[in-house]
Amino acid sequence: MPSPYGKGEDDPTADPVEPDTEIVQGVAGGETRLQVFARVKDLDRHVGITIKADVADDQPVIDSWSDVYVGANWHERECHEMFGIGFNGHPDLRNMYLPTDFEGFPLRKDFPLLARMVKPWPGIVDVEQMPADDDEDTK
Amino acid sequence: MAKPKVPGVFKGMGITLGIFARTVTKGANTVQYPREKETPPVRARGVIALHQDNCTSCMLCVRSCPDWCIYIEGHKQLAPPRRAGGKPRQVNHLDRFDIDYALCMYCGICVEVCPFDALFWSPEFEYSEPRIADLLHDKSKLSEWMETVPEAPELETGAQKK
Amino acid sequence: MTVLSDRQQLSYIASQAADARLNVELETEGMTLNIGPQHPATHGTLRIICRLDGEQVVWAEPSCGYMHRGYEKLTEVRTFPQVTALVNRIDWLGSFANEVPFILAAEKLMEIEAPPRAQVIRTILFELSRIANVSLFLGDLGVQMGAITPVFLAFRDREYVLNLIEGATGGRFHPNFDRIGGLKDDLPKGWIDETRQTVIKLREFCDTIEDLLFGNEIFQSRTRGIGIIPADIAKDYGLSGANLRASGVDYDLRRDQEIAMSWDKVDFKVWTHPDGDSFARCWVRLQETRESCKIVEQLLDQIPAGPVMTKVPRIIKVPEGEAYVSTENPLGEMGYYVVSKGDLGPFRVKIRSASFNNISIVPWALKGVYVPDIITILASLYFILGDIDR
Amino acid sequence: MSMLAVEIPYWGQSLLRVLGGLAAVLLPAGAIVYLFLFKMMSFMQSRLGPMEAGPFGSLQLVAEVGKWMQKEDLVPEAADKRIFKMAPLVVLLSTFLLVAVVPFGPDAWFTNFSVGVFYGLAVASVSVLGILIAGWASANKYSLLGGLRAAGQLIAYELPMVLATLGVVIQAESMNLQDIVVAQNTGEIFGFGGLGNPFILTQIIGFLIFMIAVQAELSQTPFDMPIAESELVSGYMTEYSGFRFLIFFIAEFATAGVFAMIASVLFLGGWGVPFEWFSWDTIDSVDDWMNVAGPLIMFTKMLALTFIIMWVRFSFPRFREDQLQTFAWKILIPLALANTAITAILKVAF
Repeated sequence: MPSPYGKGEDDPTADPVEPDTEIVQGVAGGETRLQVFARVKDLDRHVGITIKADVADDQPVIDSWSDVYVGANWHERECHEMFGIGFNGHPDLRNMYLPTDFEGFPLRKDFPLLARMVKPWPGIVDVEQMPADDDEDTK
Repeated sequence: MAKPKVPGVFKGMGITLGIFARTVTKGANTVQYPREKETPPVRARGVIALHQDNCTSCMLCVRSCPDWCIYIEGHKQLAPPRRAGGKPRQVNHLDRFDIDYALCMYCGICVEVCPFDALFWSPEFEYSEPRIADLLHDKSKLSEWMETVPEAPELETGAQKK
Repeated sequence: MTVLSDRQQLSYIASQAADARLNVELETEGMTLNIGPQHPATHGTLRIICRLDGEQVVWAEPSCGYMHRGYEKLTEVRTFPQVTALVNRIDWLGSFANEVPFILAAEKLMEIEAPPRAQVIRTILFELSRIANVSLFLGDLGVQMGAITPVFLAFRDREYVLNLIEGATGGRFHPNFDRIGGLKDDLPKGWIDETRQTVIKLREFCDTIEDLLFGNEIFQSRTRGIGIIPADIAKDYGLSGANLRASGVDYDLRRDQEIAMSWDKVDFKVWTHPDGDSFARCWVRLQETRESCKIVEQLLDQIPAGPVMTKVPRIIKVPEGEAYVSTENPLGEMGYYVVSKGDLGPFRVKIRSASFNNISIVPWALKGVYVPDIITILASLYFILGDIDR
Repeated sequence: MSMLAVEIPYWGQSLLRVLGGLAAVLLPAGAIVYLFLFKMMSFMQSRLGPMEAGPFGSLQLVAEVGKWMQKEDLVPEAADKRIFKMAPLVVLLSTFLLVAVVPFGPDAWFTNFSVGVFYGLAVASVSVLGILIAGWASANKYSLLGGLRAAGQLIAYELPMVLATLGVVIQAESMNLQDIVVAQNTGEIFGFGGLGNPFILTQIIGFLIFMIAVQAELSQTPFDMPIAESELVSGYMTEYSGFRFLIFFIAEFATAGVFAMIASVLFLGGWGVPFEWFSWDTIDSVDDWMNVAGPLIMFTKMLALTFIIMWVRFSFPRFREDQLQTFAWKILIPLALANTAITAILKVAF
């Protein structure tokens, strides 16, 4: 992500820094790449807990909650289409938002955000050096 | 309530008649726009005005704009020294400062992040254009907006100056 | 509050079962009707595909995604101030209320708290945006049922609240006024007593709407006993806000959780209704608008003097960690699960929006219902499309 | 029609009748649209309504007609073209046929049927056909729903209207509208003739039922299921645009005007003022200037009744169509029958 602050931090002549798509394991505490968490709340005792489950890297599948909590049905559909995590036992895992023939899982970090690729970042421009100072002309 | 229970149906009709009478006597709440104009509050975020001399083209606003709609180009040049006989100062001269109001979402991050107070909000809102390309206001247009920038309103009692 | 006797509920369900059986014998071939993305009754672009038999809905399924802007992906390439500007466009009617949970989550991660004056002003603006949101709903309810006049009254009185929000924050719909550690600015002079007059106007508006619409026998016959959602089914689907309280569940996030806002300094009543039908939902929202007026009035007297912003570095790097904060938004419970990697912007933001669950009950609620009742139930569930599709 | 003291050839009379008919339908429609739809509705919603076209927006209707004229009137590709084009004309036709029977003065009438009321009510139900055709021919699911709802509703509310007029006919002992007007203006209540005997006093139930039925016939708000904007976009009129929509629009408000005229004839004494005031006793002794004053009196009574219709329209939500049907069949029709029975019994008794 181009750093929005600090003039000196990025040198316009250098090629734009590659967004680091290297997966850092478990920022929020899990071991594998993907981690599913669900929040359950008891309305009478006002207690809510978040349950986390690591999903295997090679085969991201997990059991579905939709028969216990019907409200989870839509959440699981959205999670499936955004991250590609399978939910076995789910009645119909159709796409929630994306068109049916959309391939790729948008919310994964390695999925490019096209809006930012198309237009050059206006912040990359920098006030060029003094014309007389040094020879290499940056403009 | 003490008065007899008027069936809701007629009470509803009574209310519409009441509003009818109030509008006929006291006039409507609507503003006939082209003739009467409602003045927006002092802090309204209508358009961004640029104070050119303050701007040192430090690119902070460009980088912190979420919509990438500010374009700045400038170059360094020598300016006369402040004190006589001093070394000529290196100054960033502003060549181009455009804000594309077709993209801008009026979030105000640029005005807030500018360290040299070069950008100001003005509640002006009547600058629509038939052609969308004209919404790209250049440096001179932005400086024109400077006159419409109001004084900062004093704050509520109990506010502490930052 | 009339309690719909079980006999009425049973008779309603029995009549629907009878009609359903009748259709089976006649095997009249159904018609698929698209209450399409472009429809006056959906607050935005919601499409409901329903199979009709005559005027009765046999099967209904909302298909969302027409307004999916991909917020969670956008937040990953933005810094924290930029996300606040982005995030108040989710529920665009009560937009200040969207920023607050996100900022509270970020403050929780940074273990800082806004000064008391900022907390009180935040709660006042929160309640004002709730009034703006729900007052539009009360007017719009009339239009869904065919009465044209309430919507103009609603927009007229809502203008006063929007002028207040614009006076303080600068933006009518997108205030972008909340910062990590406090508020961007303090209130302008004379704002407090202008709010007092507006609140009085809003109370009058509530009484007018109650007489004009809620008292109307036709309105009651259109909404009582329609779209009954029992309490346990509402909890199962994860409904929240007025939809839940209308089914009799006494659960309000403003009272039931400690949060860095000043709802605990105010006494307000949480309204519930036992019936759980469309009328109950609309009625609970009407009472909640009045409660919000009361809250704003009480808070206006308790604004402490002092700064509006705590000591916060100019460039904010939120330390690593995760936090989930949810507040009682006008539409229901809205929560943000913010995961930060110590960078300028959040690593991942999960937005739990209220209308997403409120609409997931539509397939269940619309079974065996007449076509005009689809609009009644949708109107009473009161969702905003930006909330569903994010 | 020899009142102008010059013998008008027959073709001249029919031309005058045609122009009179146009004026009698379109002028009230224009007045109603401007006065009630533009101005009264906005005042009831605390706004001023159209103010730009002409002084106080008076020429707004001209602007709207101009707009609709130059808009392209589309015919959907899958539509049943011929009857799609014909539908609005059928609806407007029923209005013109209805106005033919309304008396405007002692001699100022288009036709003077002895069975005027019977003819009027028969013709009033022609518009149901037009609406049904429009709903079916538009090949659009929403229009079909709107058309079917309209068919159910308009037929259901024909009956109370007919039965309500039955009470009036019994009391006036004639189906000729002219006689009904005379009966109302010459009769007296318990000997005092200064107010005439407008049937609204004795037939108050009939009047209420008639007004409710008229509200339903025009598919106005408590009964505007066929044009439910929030559900069916605009019911059977969804696919119409341009000039055809203009005909529908005119038809809607012209029918409102004409029904209000019929209601004022039946219940408010039509074009006449109580004959007692000018010591007339029969229809022939009425002076000639009444032919000019009659239409004006009729116009004001029509505006008064339309004010009530529109007032109800702007402050009520909408019935669901099954509630609407039960209201018609289970409440209005029995009430109308009872009213007719009581009128008949009282008629025989006195």
